[in-house]
Amino acid sequence: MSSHVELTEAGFDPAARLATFSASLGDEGAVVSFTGRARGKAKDGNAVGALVLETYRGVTLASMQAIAGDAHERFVITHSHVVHRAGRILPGEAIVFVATASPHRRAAFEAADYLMDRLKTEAVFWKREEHPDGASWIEPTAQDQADTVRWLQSEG
Amino acid sequence: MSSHVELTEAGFDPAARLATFSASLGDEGAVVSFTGRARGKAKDGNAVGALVLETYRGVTLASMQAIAGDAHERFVITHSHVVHRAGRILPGEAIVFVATASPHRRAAFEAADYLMDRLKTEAVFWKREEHPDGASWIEPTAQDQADTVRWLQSEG
Amino acid sequence: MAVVTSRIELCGRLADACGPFVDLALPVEGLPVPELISVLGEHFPALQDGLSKGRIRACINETIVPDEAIVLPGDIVALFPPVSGG
Amino acid sequence: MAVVTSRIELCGRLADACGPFVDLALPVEGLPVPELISVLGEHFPALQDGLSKGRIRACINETIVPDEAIVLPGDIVALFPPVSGG
Repeated sequence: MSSHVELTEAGFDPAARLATFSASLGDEGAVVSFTGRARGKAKDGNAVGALVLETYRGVTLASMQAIAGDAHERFVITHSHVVHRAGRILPGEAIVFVATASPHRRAAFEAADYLMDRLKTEAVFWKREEHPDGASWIEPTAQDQADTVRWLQSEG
Repeated sequence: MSSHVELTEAGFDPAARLATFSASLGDEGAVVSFTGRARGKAKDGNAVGALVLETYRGVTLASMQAIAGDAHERFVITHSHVVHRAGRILPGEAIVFVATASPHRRAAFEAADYLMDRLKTEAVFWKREEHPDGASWIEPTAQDQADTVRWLQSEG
Repeated sequence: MAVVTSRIELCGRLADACGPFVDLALPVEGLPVPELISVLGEHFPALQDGLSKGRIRACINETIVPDEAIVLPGDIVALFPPVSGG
Repeated sequence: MAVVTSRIELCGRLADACGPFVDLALPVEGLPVPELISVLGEHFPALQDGLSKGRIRACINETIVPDEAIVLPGDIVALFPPVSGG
């Protein structure tokens, strides 16, 4: 059983992370990964030059670790890998990568889904989009909030 | 929009597939992947020397293509990538890899989940485990069947 | 009754008893799938067990067909036990 | 009333109005979080708007605290607007 949680200012390669993660596994049959990428267009269609993610001291990493711990407690997963960028991220670059491994397909999917829902709404980041004409702060959408609430309503 | 569906006797590297898939994307924000790996232990705990997957002519690939087509019709995904091994597969090797990309996290997760549920129960493969003392055929479990039925009950 | 010998491919565990191919005499007007399966079991008793476990589907000329389809001599025919991908 | 000047860090959009740090005089016995926020808004009217949008949480010495927590002079204090990961 292993849990890797990382906060980095540097760019990272999701495929290389999946390779490392897979190489670390034992006899697990199911591996799920999620990659969140910075988009070149905002929801309103305007161009985004960069995404900037702010953090706060050790609290950001601790919030990620707590979420990963909850995922291991809640789902039958043996390994997890969570990486989150901080700082300035260009369109197309990975913002967040999550991988989970389990003997069971369903548990691997649900744990990755759960990790992302909670990272989106509870990890300590503040995100702003830089446009040609300024910057705007992004907060979780109503959909993000609804996605997280799913896990409060069902047990498993 | 693109859909890659492949049946191969040769081993493949899921991480390399994720790299190729990611490089092919436009402005999609969400990428989900699933890897199914051959296990060294059967459900009853016995050692498995290899997994052998049989196919039938063009029908196996056609069944995979139909499932991928349904996923594109049902979910807001822009790209999908499905690779399935056939023949003799050793423990730890990848049997199946699925990747989906979407502007929306939920659609990417659901489409990958759906693809796997249907590949498990409807793609034309016959699977047997080779044990030290013989071989045994594997059929979808009650859980696999139940997973697929989920998609019949809900629309989206 | 005019008959033509046809080769039938047996997939997955159906090949365990008699190998992957068996030859069967089909009437020239063909047989619906359930009758083909029943005639096959009569000619190859070792197949009976496999043919009665789970739903067996027929594939004619590379298309999985419904039970009411007719298998004709000259068709490329295969019988599929339940599949198990991934 | 004895007061001690304390530095408060403003995170995310809260830093837009007055920058990421403001100094505030705190009574030596401290202030509960909602009062701290209210006093801050009085001293820095430009912050009022940001402080009233969404739920603002306080972080004391690197721990996010409930509203009933008391902010004391000397604490490392930050105010968090709603977060937005991933």
